[in-house]
Amino acid sequence: MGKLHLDNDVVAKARALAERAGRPVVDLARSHTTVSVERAVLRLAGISGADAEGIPWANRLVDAVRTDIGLGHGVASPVFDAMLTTGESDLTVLAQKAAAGSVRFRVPEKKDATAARRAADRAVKTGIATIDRNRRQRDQMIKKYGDPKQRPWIYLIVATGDIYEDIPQAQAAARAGADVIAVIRSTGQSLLDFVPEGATREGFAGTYATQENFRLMRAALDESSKELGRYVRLTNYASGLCMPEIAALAGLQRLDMMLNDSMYGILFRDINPIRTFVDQRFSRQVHARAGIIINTGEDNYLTTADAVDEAHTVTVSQLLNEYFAHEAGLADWQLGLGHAFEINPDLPESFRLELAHALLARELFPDAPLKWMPPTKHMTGDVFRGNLLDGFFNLVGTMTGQGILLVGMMTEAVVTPWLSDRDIALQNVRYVLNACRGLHEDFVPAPGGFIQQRAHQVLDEATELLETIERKGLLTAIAEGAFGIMKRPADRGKGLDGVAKHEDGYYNPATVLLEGAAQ
Amino acid sequence: MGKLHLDNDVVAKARALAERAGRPVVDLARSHTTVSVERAVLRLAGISGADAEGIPWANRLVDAVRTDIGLGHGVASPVFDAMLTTGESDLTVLAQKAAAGSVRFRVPEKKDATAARRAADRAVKTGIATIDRNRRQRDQMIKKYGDPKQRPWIYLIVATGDIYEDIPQAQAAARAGADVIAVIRSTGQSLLDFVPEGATREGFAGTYATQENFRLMRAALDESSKELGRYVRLTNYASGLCMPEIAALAGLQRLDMMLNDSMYGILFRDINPIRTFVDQRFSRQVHARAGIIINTGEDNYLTTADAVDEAHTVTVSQLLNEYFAHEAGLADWQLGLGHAFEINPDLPESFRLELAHALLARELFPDAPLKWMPPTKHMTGDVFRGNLLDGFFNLVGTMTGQGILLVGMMTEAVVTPWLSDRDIALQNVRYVLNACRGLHEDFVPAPGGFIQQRAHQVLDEATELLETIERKGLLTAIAEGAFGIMKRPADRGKGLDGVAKHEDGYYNPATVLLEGAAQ
Amino acid sequence: MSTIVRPYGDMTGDGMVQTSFTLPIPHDKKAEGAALQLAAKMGLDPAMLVHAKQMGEGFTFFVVYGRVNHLVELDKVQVVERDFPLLTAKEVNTLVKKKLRRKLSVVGACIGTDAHTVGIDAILNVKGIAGEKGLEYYRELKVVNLGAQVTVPDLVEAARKEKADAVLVSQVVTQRDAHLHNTREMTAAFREALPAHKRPLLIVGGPRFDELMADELGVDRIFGRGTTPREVASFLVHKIIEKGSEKK
Amino acid sequence: MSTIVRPYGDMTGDGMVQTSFTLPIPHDKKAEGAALQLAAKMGLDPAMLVHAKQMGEGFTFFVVYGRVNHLVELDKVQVVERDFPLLTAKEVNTLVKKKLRRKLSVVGACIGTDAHTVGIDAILNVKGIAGEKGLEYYRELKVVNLGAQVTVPDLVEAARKEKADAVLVSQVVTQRDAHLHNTREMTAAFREALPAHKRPLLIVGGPRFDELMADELGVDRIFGRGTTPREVASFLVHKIIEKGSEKK
Ligand code: B12
Ligand code: B12
Ligand SMILES: Cc1ncc(COP(=O)(O)O)c(C=O)c1O
Ligand SMILES: Cc1ncc(COP(=O)(O)O)c(C=O)c1O
Repeated sequence: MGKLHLDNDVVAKARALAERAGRPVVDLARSHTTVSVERAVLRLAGISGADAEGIPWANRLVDAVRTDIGLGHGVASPVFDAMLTTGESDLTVLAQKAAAGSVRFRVPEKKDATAARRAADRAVKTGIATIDRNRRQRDQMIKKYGDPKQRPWIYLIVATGDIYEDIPQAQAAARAGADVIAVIRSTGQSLLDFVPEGATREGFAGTYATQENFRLMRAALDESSKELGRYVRLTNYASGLCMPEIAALAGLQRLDMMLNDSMYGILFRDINPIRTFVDQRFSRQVHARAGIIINTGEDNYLTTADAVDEAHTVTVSQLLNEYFAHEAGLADWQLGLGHAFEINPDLPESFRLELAHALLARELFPDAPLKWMPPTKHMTGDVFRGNLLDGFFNLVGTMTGQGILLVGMMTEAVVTPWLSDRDIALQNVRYVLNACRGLHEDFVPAPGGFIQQRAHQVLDEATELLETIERKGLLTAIAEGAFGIMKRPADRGKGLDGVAKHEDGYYNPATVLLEGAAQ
Repeated sequence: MGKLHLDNDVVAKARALAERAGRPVVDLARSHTTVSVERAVLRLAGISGADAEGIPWANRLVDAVRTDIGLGHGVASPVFDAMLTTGESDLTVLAQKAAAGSVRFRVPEKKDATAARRAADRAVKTGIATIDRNRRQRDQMIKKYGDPKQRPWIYLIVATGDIYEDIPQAQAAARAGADVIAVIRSTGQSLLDFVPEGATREGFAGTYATQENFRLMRAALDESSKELGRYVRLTNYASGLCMPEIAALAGLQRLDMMLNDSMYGILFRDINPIRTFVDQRFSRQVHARAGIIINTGEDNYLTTADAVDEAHTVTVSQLLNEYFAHEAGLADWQLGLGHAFEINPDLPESFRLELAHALLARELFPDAPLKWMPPTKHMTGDVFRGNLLDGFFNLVGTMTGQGILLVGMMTEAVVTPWLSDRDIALQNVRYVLNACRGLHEDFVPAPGGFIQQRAHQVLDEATELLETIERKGLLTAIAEGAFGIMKRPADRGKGLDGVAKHEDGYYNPATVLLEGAAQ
Repeated sequence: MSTIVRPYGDMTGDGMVQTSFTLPIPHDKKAEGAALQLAAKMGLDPAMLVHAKQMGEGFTFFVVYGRVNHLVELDKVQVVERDFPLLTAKEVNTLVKKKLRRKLSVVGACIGTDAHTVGIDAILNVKGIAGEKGLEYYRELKVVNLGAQVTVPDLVEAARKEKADAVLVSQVVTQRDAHLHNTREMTAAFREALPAHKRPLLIVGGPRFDELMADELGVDRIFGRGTTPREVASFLVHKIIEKGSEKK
Repeated sequence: MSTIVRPYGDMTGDGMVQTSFTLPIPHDKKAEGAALQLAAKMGLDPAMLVHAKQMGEGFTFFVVYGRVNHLVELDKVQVVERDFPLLTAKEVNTLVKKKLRRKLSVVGACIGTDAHTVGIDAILNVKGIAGEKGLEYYRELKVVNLGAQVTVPDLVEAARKEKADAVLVSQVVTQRDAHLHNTREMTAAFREALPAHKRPLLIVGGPRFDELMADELGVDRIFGRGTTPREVASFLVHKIIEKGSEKK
């Protein structure tokens, strides 16, 4: 029995409700595809590069197919049918030809269909084999270099906008103690309906996620892992309009964790809900296969909504994210469910409230690593105070056994982190984790006391909200502003035109392969 | 039963040992006097002012008596005998005459002795009456304005060296939340064998303790108390060569707390041990009468000795200070026994070690306020880290129920506190006390775990050391470096020539009055 | 109050300040000397180097304390003081109704790739901030809040469609001067799209703007950290109704 | 390595620094302008005022970030580099024995009202610091540590009595430049009391000294933060034995 004395029946009920609330959305995801899902399939099948204007051939090819026959059949069959009929053996060349107008697409039938599918399967299998090889290589490197010695893992952000500044900063951070490096993306990327190409130096408050940037950074961190005798993980963002493709690129370049929330794009990027739910399912299937740990984004709700009033929405979202993740084949150890230290620090007992919330997440998801996010909203330009709050955030992290600790920066309200901010922040983490290592043993929330009561209350509120959501439907609840007080109707938002309902005979070799594996 | 499950028998044994170790020193104190004790008597009897070179008339008069007949009879009888024989009614005028060589002193006998003693009693009673009046006034003001709402009381240092800069800073500090203001003394004062006169503006890293500075600051804080609806306490230092006199001046000017350790002067100012033990007994009798809370200086040991290795010396010293204090008539509520957060922060579990030590003090002295001192030794010029450490110091303070919290400054290793340092520090305290108010309820050291074991170990080591001290004698132990690794033989150190053994018929009207009250 | 003051550590006139920075050199005596040289160039004299810590291979972080001899001349301080009366919601509504005789139209957005809407929402949405309701709450204002990551062409289009009297733009991301680039792009687009007399009042806001840069950026006003809706409403009334909008 | 560098925030050459200070004025817009004026005088351009908080009635604390345009010229950095070889205890002993042929006499103290003995003890007492033993441990050195709050006349007297080759003085309290006053008083007293050729080597140390001030203070060397006993012993050998003491 945990420290909170949660009622097992209430927990089971909440989980069942989340499943019931989520299932219709999974059904939606199973019966729709998106331009990005289809592009991801082509990427797994080996397409690469971009045209002279920087539009990836994956985009050009999917657009060409779509113009000819729509998206509802999936692009795999028509594209590999075209490969067979034209005799072209290179997907990228085919895309170039299609862009030039010299290839037309059809929905192959009968034997042609079988042949096209078989060719597509073969191509996609090569991509999946790379992902599998990367996963094995990661396992070997972990065996060789070892995992971090302590929990939580220390997660640090790099955000210069320039991959060549990012690399030395990431290596310095690893040397200073970071277990996980996240390269933040440029502000605009999530709304781009294509993945930029090549090494980039021009991001704002973040660096573009590109396959080449992934490769460069992973190689640099492999060096660091070797140097430090500790496998340093790399994180990026499978979110925005290209979520599925970025997941695929992450698998292909051996990224280790990906931000991948089922609702973040809807709420914070105004991306169409259906687009998002379809995309996230596919991307999670890829992550499951690649052995990537996902990080969900519940922390974000508390930047726009109040962290006490809306604490239960975090719990609800975690339960939904858990359901969607399991359904897509992810194991518990891959669920870096998000939550955050965002209560107004001027509130009496704010620290104990944080402990209650953090412990609730811990006890609801005992086998998930959990990602613990630092204060941001109540950080100010008073950097001295900021470093102090980060220390208490770190303390909650160690007292409640969080799995992944995103390191807070004293300059949160000022600038994207400076080199020295990271050093000061890591020193803070080290002090707290080291000085308070075993303190959790002495932390016994008073039975029936403030912390237990608060945790029970949040769980009850979460269950109530899940009941409402289950009754209304998740899409309606989102439209009405259930999360982060953002209202997002299902028929609005960006990227809706990139969604298509499956036609009869829709074929997606990647899904087939990945779902086969998931069973 | 407390959180540490201390063994009552061990505690009782430690206390008994402290008493046995301390008693010979009390006997010493009862059979000796010092120049400063005698000057304190004259101050209580009404002497004031200084000569043209700034030498107080109290010093001039005591020196004159000493030249004529030595100190062993006490100065009260010879001085009041001289008053009667010369017909002089003003002590200060008598001192002037004595300085001019126009008065000679003798040891009065028989009827003359009785008359002189009666006159001395009367004069000293006036002083004690002022002290009593001040105590009543403090009680009334506390009734009217109230005590701080929270424990620990927040104790802040002011140290500009200039009483007129100190005053606005102290008032600003009170407004910002300080419950207790301490005016640090100039570096040199403790070795001055006289108390300077008047308002002063020329201290180094502190402001001279003078009767007028006391008066000015107390008046300023009375204003603040009124403004803030909360009685703001004032602290100074009854230590150094003038400990007894400063205690008397504190009583006369309604100071509320005094730093007053039984061994600090010996160890850290190289003042002669006997001089110190005699002086501290008298000064504590005054503090007892004046309702002043004393603060002892065990924290200092940990600035020169290692805070883990020598933790038990803090406990030993607290027990000795407690015994000496009780013997001098102080009640438990007046015992601000000192201890400190001085463990190397890089040590694993350092925070839990701090908790263990702080809780041990708390449980050994349940009715004493306890003064909890911030990190100093391991503070560096890294002010960001410094503020963080101070936050964890504050956390121990609230988790273990300390009575008085001396607020740590991020600039500890850099400068005497700046105005803004105090503000940042107070904000730190407020955050921690407010955010973690009830956390002590959830803090339950694991039975038989790290914290309990450590506390038991320290108590055992303390008991062992007390046994050694009792066997060797306290003076020998001090000579051998038992505390703060400073070696101080009883026949060395400053101020020894100001000590005199009582002659037969030694008379001290103040002691008589104060001991009468103490019984 | 004297018009000349100096920084205050713990004594009037002591001139004491704290500073910290990183230099891209490894830590050694020479690096400490380099840090003191920089401090000297900033005017710290004497400067005390109180902390130095190497980070990674080629960087060192320093903390320096010291006295600066610079004088702060209060009479030469430049600020954008509020040069209009602060009105209540009721006063704003009354003035708009009486003098404009139609609703005052406001269009707001976060432009470029910036998705930080909390600031503009605080100004526009009913919920408001710091106990004050946002402009939506003002009966006589018509508010359209376009939200995050709006492109400049979409913003111009919306302003035209809504016959905006004022366009309110928020910019929070400042890395590589993103906020300045985006603001300039926006003002240029409005200048191009609309003749001066049809152009709405252009207002930008965000926590890291320098309020003195309005002219340079081609906007009518900049609002910084801690702005409240009332200030903005009062400014609108002042500019559009009281003085007649003097557009750029 | 380039001889010119700039502060580094998160990008080579960005010139970013942090600073904080108090001005003796209440918080309002004008105060923020005053803070920015000071930042500008320190060379911050652009400067971002990121925090302002009034303290008491008449003071405001500010935090400012910004870019300084100052260049750090590494080739012009002035430091007291160690200009003597760092010896082991054994080497020191051997040299003293061989060349001086008597014990080298050292007298140490904390002078004035300063009672911070931990620093001088770290240098002199066997216990030492940072894993190095103090000078007492050196067989060929004769060390007398007078402890705290020694008056200058007592120190001169002790140096005479001990025929000190070197006098080591510690000063930790720096408020109102106490350390400088005390050092000057000490060197003056030695100059007065002893002819140049009989004067011991005068060395001061403490965490807040500027090591470049040796001449100005009339001492032979200043040792700062983090000094270790070996450095001091090596310096003594270098000055007294190798070069013959060039006394002042
Ligand atoms: C909340 C938040 C988010 C939320 C935003 C949710 C939302 N819907 O707005 C989320 C989590 C989505 C987010 C994401 C990111 N964020 Co963000 N975020 C913040 C945070 C924590 C608080 C900002 C805030 O809400 N402040 C409260 C409001 C009320 O204050 P305000 O914006 O200053 O507004 C006031 C005034 O400035 C003024 N005002 C503002 N606008 C306007 C407009 C007008 C017309 C007027 C009159 C007045 C006015 O009035 C307002 C009320 O007083 C800050 C850190 C911090 N503590 O400041 C970082 C911060 C702003 N974010 C930052 C970054 C980099 C990002 C990302 C780009 C990171 C990434 N690469 O993924 C992403 C992407 C966002 C994007 N594309 O823009 C940086 C910006 C650094 C910089 N200076 O360039 C910050 C400073 C954090 C940091 N140190 O890295 N963020
Ligand atoms: C320990 C300590 C004390 C102890 C001293 C015990 C003792 N026996 O020394 C006690 C508790 C008694 C004490 C008291 C006071 N202290 Co005190 N104390 C400190 C503290 C915490 C640590 C100093 C220390 O031991 N450092 C460790 C040693 C090893 O380092 P170091 O001195 O720098 O020495 C190294 C080098 O500088 C160099 N070195 C030093 N001297 C010499 C000499 C030679 C010849 C050489 C070659 C090298 C050398 O080598 C050493 C080894 O590397 C500092 C704060 C801090 N964290 O720094 C405050 C501090 C020094 N104290 C301070 C003050 C003001 C006081 C008091 C005056 C306060 C008061 N008014 O009551 C009192 C009175 C003391 C007095 N009369 O001088 C201030 C000084 C402010 C200033 N810059 O002016 C400080 C900075 C705290 C503060 N911020 O207010 N203190
Ligand atoms: C879950 C999640 N996804 C994605 C992002 C990144 O945003 P964007 O997708 O705009 O790069 C975040 C930001 O913190 C996040 O929390
Ligand atoms: C118990 C005690 N007495 C006195 C002092 C002050 O020292 P001094 O007597 O030299 O002023 C201190 C310093 O912190 C102290 O802890």
